[in-house]
Amino acid sequence: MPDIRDQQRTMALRIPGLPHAAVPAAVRSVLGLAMVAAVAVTPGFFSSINLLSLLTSMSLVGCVAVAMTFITLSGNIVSFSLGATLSATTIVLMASLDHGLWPAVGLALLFSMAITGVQGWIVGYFRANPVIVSLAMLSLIYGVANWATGGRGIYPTATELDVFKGRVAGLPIPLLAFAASVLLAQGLLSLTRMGRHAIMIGANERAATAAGIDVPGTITWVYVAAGLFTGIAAVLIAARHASGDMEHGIGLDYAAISAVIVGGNAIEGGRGSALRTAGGVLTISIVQGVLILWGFSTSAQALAVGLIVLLILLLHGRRS
Amino acid sequence: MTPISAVARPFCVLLAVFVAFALLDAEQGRFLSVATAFSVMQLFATIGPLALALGLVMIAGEFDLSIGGAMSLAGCVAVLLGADHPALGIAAAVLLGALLGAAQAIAMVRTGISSIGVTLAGLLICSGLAYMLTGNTTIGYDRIEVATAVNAPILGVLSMRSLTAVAIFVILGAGFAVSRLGRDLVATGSGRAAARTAGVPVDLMLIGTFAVSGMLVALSGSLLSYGLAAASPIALSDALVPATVAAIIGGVSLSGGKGSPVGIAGGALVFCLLRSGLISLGVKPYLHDIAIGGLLLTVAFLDARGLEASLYRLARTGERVLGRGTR
Amino acid sequence: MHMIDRRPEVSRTSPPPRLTATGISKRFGAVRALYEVGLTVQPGEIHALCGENGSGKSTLVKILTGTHQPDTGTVAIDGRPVQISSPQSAEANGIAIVSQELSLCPDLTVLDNIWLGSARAPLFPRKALLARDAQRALDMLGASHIGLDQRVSGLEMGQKQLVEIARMLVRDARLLILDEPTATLSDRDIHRLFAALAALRREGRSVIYITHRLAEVFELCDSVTVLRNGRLVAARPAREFDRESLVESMLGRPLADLYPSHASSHDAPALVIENLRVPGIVKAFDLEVPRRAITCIVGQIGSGAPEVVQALAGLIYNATGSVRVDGRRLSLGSPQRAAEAGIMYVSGDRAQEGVFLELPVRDNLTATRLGALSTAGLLSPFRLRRVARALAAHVGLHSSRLPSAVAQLSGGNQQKVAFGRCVDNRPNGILAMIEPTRGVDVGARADLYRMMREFCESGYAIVMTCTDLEEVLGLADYAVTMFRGAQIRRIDRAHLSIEHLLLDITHPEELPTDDVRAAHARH
Amino acid sequence: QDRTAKGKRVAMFMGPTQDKYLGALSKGFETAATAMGMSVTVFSSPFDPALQGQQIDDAIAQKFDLFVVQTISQKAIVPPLTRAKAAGIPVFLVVVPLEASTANDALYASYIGYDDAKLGQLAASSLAEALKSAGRTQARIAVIAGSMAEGKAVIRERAFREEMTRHPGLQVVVTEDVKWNPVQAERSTGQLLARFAGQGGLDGLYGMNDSLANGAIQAAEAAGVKIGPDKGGLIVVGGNCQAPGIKNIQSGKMAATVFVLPIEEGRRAAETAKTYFEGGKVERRVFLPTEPVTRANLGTTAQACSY
Ligand SMILES: Nc1ncnc2c1ncn2[C@@H]1O[C@H](COP(=O)(O)OP(=O)(O)OP(=O)(O)O)[C@@H](O)[C@H]1O
Ligand SMILES: Nc1ncnc2c1ncn2[C@@H]1O[C@H](COP(=O)(O)OP(=O)(O)OP(=O)(O)O)[C@@H](O)[C@H]1O
Ligand SMILES: [Mg+2]
Ligand SMILES: [Mg+2]
Repeated sequence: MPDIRDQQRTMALRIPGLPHAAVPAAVRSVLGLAMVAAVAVTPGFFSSINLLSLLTSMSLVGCVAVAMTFITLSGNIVSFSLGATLSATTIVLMASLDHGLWPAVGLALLFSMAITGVQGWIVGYFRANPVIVSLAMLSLIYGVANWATGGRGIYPTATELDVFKGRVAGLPIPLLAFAASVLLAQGLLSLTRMGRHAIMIGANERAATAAGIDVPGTITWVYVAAGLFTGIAAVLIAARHASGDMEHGIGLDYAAISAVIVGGNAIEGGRGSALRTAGGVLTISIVQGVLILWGFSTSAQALAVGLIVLLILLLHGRRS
Repeated sequence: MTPISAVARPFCVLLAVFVAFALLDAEQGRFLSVATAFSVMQLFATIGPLALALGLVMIAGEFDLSIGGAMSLAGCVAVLLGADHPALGIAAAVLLGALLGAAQAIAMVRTGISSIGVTLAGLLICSGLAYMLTGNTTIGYDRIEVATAVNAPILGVLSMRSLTAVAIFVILGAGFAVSRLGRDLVATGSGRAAARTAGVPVDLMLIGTFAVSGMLVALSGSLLSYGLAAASPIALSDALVPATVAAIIGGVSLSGGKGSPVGIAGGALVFCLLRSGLISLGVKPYLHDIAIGGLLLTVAFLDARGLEASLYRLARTGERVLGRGTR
Repeated sequence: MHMIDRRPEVSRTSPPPRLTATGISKRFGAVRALYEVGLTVQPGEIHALCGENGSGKSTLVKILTGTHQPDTGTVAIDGRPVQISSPQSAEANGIAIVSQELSLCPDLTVLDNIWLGSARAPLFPRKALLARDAQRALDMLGASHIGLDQRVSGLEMGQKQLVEIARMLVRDARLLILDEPTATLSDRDIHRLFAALAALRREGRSVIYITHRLAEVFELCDSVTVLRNGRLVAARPAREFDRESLVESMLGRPLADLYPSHASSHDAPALVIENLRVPGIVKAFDLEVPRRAITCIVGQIGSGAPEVVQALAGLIYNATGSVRVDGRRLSLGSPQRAAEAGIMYVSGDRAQEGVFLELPVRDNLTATRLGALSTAGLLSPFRLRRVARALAAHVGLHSSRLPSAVAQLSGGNQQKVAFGRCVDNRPNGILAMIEPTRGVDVGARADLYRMMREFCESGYAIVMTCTDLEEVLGLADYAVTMFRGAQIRRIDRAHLSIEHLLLDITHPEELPTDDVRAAHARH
Repeated sequence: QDRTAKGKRVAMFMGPTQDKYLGALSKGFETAATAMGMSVTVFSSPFDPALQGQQIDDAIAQKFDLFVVQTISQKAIVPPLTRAKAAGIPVFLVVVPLEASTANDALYASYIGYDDAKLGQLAASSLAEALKSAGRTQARIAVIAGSMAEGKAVIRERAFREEMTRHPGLQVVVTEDVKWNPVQAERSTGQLLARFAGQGGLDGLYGMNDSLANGAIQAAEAAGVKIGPDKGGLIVVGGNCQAPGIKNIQSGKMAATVFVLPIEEGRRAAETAKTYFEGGKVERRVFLPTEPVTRANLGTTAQACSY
């Protein structure tokens, strides 16, 4: 995307009588209150069944959204191949379970990081357009996966992966994995040199180059990190469905991008955090949960998420 | 305004793909046939307008994720409203497409937010609407004679659908080349703030481009639905990747300011020839994906900003290694 | 410097003023960019608009050209009140601008750019007609060498500026606005521009001319309006000002000493450059840069001077040659390696490659030293905070500014941030700078100059490019002149003079006798 | 006409063959038909009706002798099949038939495959039986369905509901369309469980294939809902007897699935093609035998089912 910096229009929504800078905060509080109210008047929202299933399904998307956050923050907008990477990783995981649980998990994570890492290397060293590279990888992953698996999913009878389905201290493991991922990601972004460099690259790549920051290396690393979190999601999903299948990741890319945006991360990069993404994931899940409890169909959920994404975008506007 | 070489590239690729297939075919007549040409043009009828829609938006320096959703929504509207008068259905769908495009663009220019975000919202909203409109079922279009008519061969290789696509390219291509608007569009994508200062009505250009793009998508979607005698909230055809591939092979750049309808037509033809060619040769399906991915990756490499520098470094490293080797 | 005939005195009573702007106010959020400002420009005059950075000059002219809308105030053209709601309506009212930020589209040809956005170009234009007018405009600027079908992305900076000015000419405007047009022009082009402006003045057109080069005000302009902090402080004929009084009214105080004193002793070379080449631009460049001194590389657009500095900073991938930093060989082509060797790059183009506008001052200051501040890749926020505070103090930024985004600082303060992140990285670093004071006002400049000198004293070597010869004269311990990619010579402080520099960087023996040479000969 | 299958060129049009069912089917057909001397070209498309139409048009031009089609969209396939008919190429359908109508019936020679109405009905009766043997006379039942836009899922769902009307007290309260995606099945089931928790919870659940049923089971376990016949437990039946289903039946998490064998479907299609080429009579609908798979008959079916 071009850098269409446009000094005059920074803030999106204007509310007469409210100072410019207070608008997002005001609207956000109103939204927050509305959500609290909606949750409060929704019967059954706080039932343990609802909370547990909401938190579990949220966690799976959430890990991919955390992965996407790295890509977005570093100025590489989106990757459309994280879902496909996830699917391919479930296959690798399942195919390597014979070697034992942890070696297989390790291999799967390495595989996932390698796939996204290659993407990052191409984007970083050659400065190729990240969106196009991700679309190319999407096709390549599907093609190669279908070739390698003879076009079939993998359904081993092994049950080792069941350890990832249980609970610890009453909390579902996916939720714990998601929470750990968010914290780890946030730590990587704000407490490591690489993370901070990534944000600087997202804010202004030329300035980062001029400052002597290793732009190609950092971008490669960013994608590797994205691969790690995608891989974690892949392990969780493969465990739940006891299969490796190219279908597992379908639709996750869009869900992840939606969460990144709803969390208030700047889609152009340079501003945002993993915590924000977690907020976005939570917001979307709550809205979906409320809709379902009120008996709306799944198709209404897509519409609702679309409207929220639009609202949040209007709220934040471009770089301020 | 666009250098000849940029326009020539897709057509060179086209020639290369053509020759490659002709050789692969080895005179078995699977590829070199009128039927393949017809098939290429049929695919072009769907992909061409989509690629043009996306390409124009990309020339303006934006991107549109919503084309798949808008396409299926338009198809549903056309089929639902066009039972009695097919033209009416198309008109309604095209109008809707224009409105959707314009609405998204207005959201962008009024607030300065990026098109990826807005059109992601647009995609979700369009598909949500399509589900609601159809009650989540595929709706049939009873007028089989219309379906037959839009796809019936004309002069062997064309059909009403592909003729429409060709006409769209001719009209927009000519308009782009001779009118001021083409230049204004390139300027809008090439340097937004500069164009604004120079007096180009940038916001209007964006709204207009998205509206036209929405119309093209809707037209493609409704004709496709008529031709298939069905409309479905699940897109009837994969739209985003083919359109992106076609536009990019056609010399459009994701960073805006580059490309032309003629180039996009070439890119769309490359894509259609590739897909139809592979089908006609009966190649395993995974090879389609690999071919498309490989092509896209190649273009990504060729257009990469740092390619020259990387090659230079590579050469230097090579020199050093070789130099050491001989010493 | 240039010989331009003055506008003949005419009676001011007859025609109404070309432009009368009154009571113009404009806020940007909390910033009051303009407060009740007025501006009157007569037909057939060149009117200078002066003021420090951020005083509101650009904002005022952007209001006149419809890019911004004023909060209050009225504008009249030729005595007729007008509403300027967009660049298009500005054109309809006969106003055209060359804005401070170039407004050319790199992917279009020169011809297309000249006519871009013009309401006079029909929807279906006839190329021949447009080309005729465009060529005429270029000829008038003495820029016939620029081909109409060339793509603007391939032009040099100065040529781009000329195209921009040509665009203004074809619009047949009665009020032309030039916002710092000479910042990137070569001397010869400036001369042509002045001639063209003088011709326009003779035709009765009016010009608003914004510049930080005060000499130009006295050379070219008939009257001067001075802004300070968004307020009007003076509007008088140019001859009623002299240099000191103009600077004083811009700053609101007399300017004591712009340039600090020079270094007394210089050390051994910190940087030895031999046979540096940049394909297509720089031919065989040799230089020794001493420590504790400021070395200026002087050359016009196209001389290759900025490329030398960029190559030193590792920003040009295909630069070749031998560069030694304190005796250690530096392999070119990687900004990281350059940074590791102690070469820190400061660009005058702050928004593009200087600072991270959206990030806080604190993060900007520590941007280049995260490697040094991290242990095994891990950072401590407290440590970062401490270091940032120390650096801010070092370059004279108030620590209350640390959390705010750099975009909210004035240009001068932004440049201090850019400095801050480079210094102290290692005790004896090398600052490689390109036009470090570009777009920085006189007041802030003095600060920057003093700071540069202090760095030198503490052991730094500074190598910088500079197109402002006055600045070279005031600042440099050594100057190296360049012309069309070739090094002309190295001059030390004792032998520096504007005439020498000018002669070198325009290299008259290679030029045919033209008026530039004539102009120089008269000095 | 030579009345032999030898040397005949058959084009097979399938959805994505990476789908386990479709992959097994096309493999079964290819193997059997090749053994009978036919040459088979498989065209696969990622659930893209437009592309499938295009593939059929291309194949018409290449003058194949027979088409075997898994229709991706029963409505959008009509124009291409009409063109195939005009070109005189016979069409066999697999996986799902067209809706019965005189116009549609004219478009194909034979449907070889399972009767989805029967599959839905068997699932319903198995679920009803499991519920009854668990002592539940009143039960709320959810259906986690494949793509409900048209096709198999619609037929199965209709038959499932119809069968349930024969069991008073058992009520199908909701159908969720998860488009055959197990991950989506998990998410939707979680949401359904929450939605019905306030009304006493769900008692039975039909996942249209075992992957979907397995996704649903994961959701229930994650939400702390018991699985199985015990009081308050969710009783699950699946379909298509896939590997996860067999595993779940073994561990008692699923009451039943329904026997289908895609390889067999492919083989039968090839046999029917042979019969057709040799001039024999071909039934309009060749329904393959099926039966419920429960713990009781797992021994005889498990082997065949783990495709
Ligand atoms: N779009 C904007 N948003 C917010 N503040 C702005 C904007 N444009 C200008 N300003 C602020 O308005 C004030 C006047 O700026 P302006 O650009 O008019 O100054 P200037 O006199 O042209 O300075 P320079 O000499 O650096 O070009 C400054 O404080 C500047 O930061
Ligand atoms: N582009 C801008 N956008 C928004 N606010 C701006 C912009 N430029 C300046 N400001 C604001 O304008 C005010 C003046 O800024 P500036 O940095 O020019 O201050 P200053 O008077 O030069 O301060 P100092 O004394 O530190 O040099 C500050 O409140 C600053 O935040
Ligand atoms: Mg200015
Ligand atoms: Mg200041």
